[in-house]
Amino acid sequence: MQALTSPEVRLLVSKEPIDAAAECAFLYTPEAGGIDIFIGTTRRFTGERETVELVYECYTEMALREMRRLVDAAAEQWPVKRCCIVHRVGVVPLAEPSVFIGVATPHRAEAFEACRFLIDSLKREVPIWKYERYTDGSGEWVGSGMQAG
Amino acid sequence: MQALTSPEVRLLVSKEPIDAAAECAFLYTPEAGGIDIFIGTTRRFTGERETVELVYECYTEMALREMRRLVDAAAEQWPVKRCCIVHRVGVVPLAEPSVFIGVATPHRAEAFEACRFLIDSLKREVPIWKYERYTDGSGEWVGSGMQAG
Amino acid sequence: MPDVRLMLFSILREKVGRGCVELRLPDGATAGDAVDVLFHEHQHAAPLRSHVRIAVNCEYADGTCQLRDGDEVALITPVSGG
Amino acid sequence: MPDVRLMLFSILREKVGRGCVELRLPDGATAGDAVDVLFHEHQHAAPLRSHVRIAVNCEYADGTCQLRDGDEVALITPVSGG
Repeated sequence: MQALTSPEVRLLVSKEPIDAAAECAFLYTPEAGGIDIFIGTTRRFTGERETVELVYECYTEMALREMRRLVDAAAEQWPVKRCCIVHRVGVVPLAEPSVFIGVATPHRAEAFEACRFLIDSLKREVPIWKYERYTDGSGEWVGSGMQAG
Repeated sequence: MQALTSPEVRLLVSKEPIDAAAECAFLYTPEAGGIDIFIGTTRRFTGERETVELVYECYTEMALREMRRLVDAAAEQWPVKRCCIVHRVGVVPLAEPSVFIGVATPHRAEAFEACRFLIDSLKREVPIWKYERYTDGSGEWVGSGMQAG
Repeated sequence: MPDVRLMLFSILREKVGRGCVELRLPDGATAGDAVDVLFHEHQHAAPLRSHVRIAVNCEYADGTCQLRDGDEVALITPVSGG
Repeated sequence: MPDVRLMLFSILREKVGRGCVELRLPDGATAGDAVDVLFHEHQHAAPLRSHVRIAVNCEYADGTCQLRDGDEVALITPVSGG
């Protein structure tokens, strides 16, 4: 597990299952009235293809710095009082969360906007890669444009 | 505690603190890849006014039916795989959650939209009332247009 | 002569001093009639009248909704959950 | 003559067979030069070349970024976290 934490921001990359209760507890603060959370989970079907599990690889040192940069960018646009980004790495079985992003702000509109910004930006910028294992024995690094192997 | 539950929908009105971990666990399903959650918490300051605590009153039987109606409306617009709405009643101290709304859908955009729809609609339609107690000893039924007493 | 129950909440419950009022209404009475009776008896609550939505048997309803024996009529002042 | 470390991940790590490659580069070499060396030695990975973003010492950088001894150069193929 590697982490970058402060009283307001909690960034974590870990092989352990994500502890939603701990993240929620971190987000609760009397300064905020609205919290928005995005959780990404492993979905079984993508069209006809059936997924067995996902495997995430991470350039952890850079990923934590990029996450911090994104949180700073969010805090410039919205009054972010608490923020956490947790990404699980290694195998993530079906229905389990791979990512948990939470933002606490005074009012709800800001929380929704900042959370959406963070997950969209994370998917574009943070150096984490998803390998999808299918039930037919095949697999691929998602979005790499090449077959694995 | 009163509840309306099915395998996909969980609606709850309770005096107990909201158990975020239990709600998240309910939302995890291999049919979904994205979960959006909104949590409303008791904020200390509104402008200059300092809040001690909130007290929620609920017309529970109708509230659960209204919540069900809103979930059905969301499910007509978005592919909702799991949905929960939990509202705490009675005293909700500072920083603690009063409402937890979670939506699990195949992709993230749908989850954000459905969750936003649900909290916005809940605040307009569901018969729950918030009494705000201030540190100066005063209090009010929020949005009622009249002083309490 | 339907017997109905009025349900009151939040500020209206406080102004009236009770959360529940039993009423016997004339035949053909509507939900709006029931609300009129309440505000006639509790004039200090009158400023709330125009803000009230009516629900009959746990569903939002029109003031013209005709009441039947045993109906539950809720007076919903502006809600503020969340 | 800067000694640098190339960091490889996901499909590129698999194609090259390693997650880390040590390189000694001529003075004045850029991040782009380091990437060229790698793809020159691993031509079967060439289709990935145009998709790679470069990071130097954990920050996205331009290919023209001049390298110094001890720099860590990461080849970031399209990311897919979340």
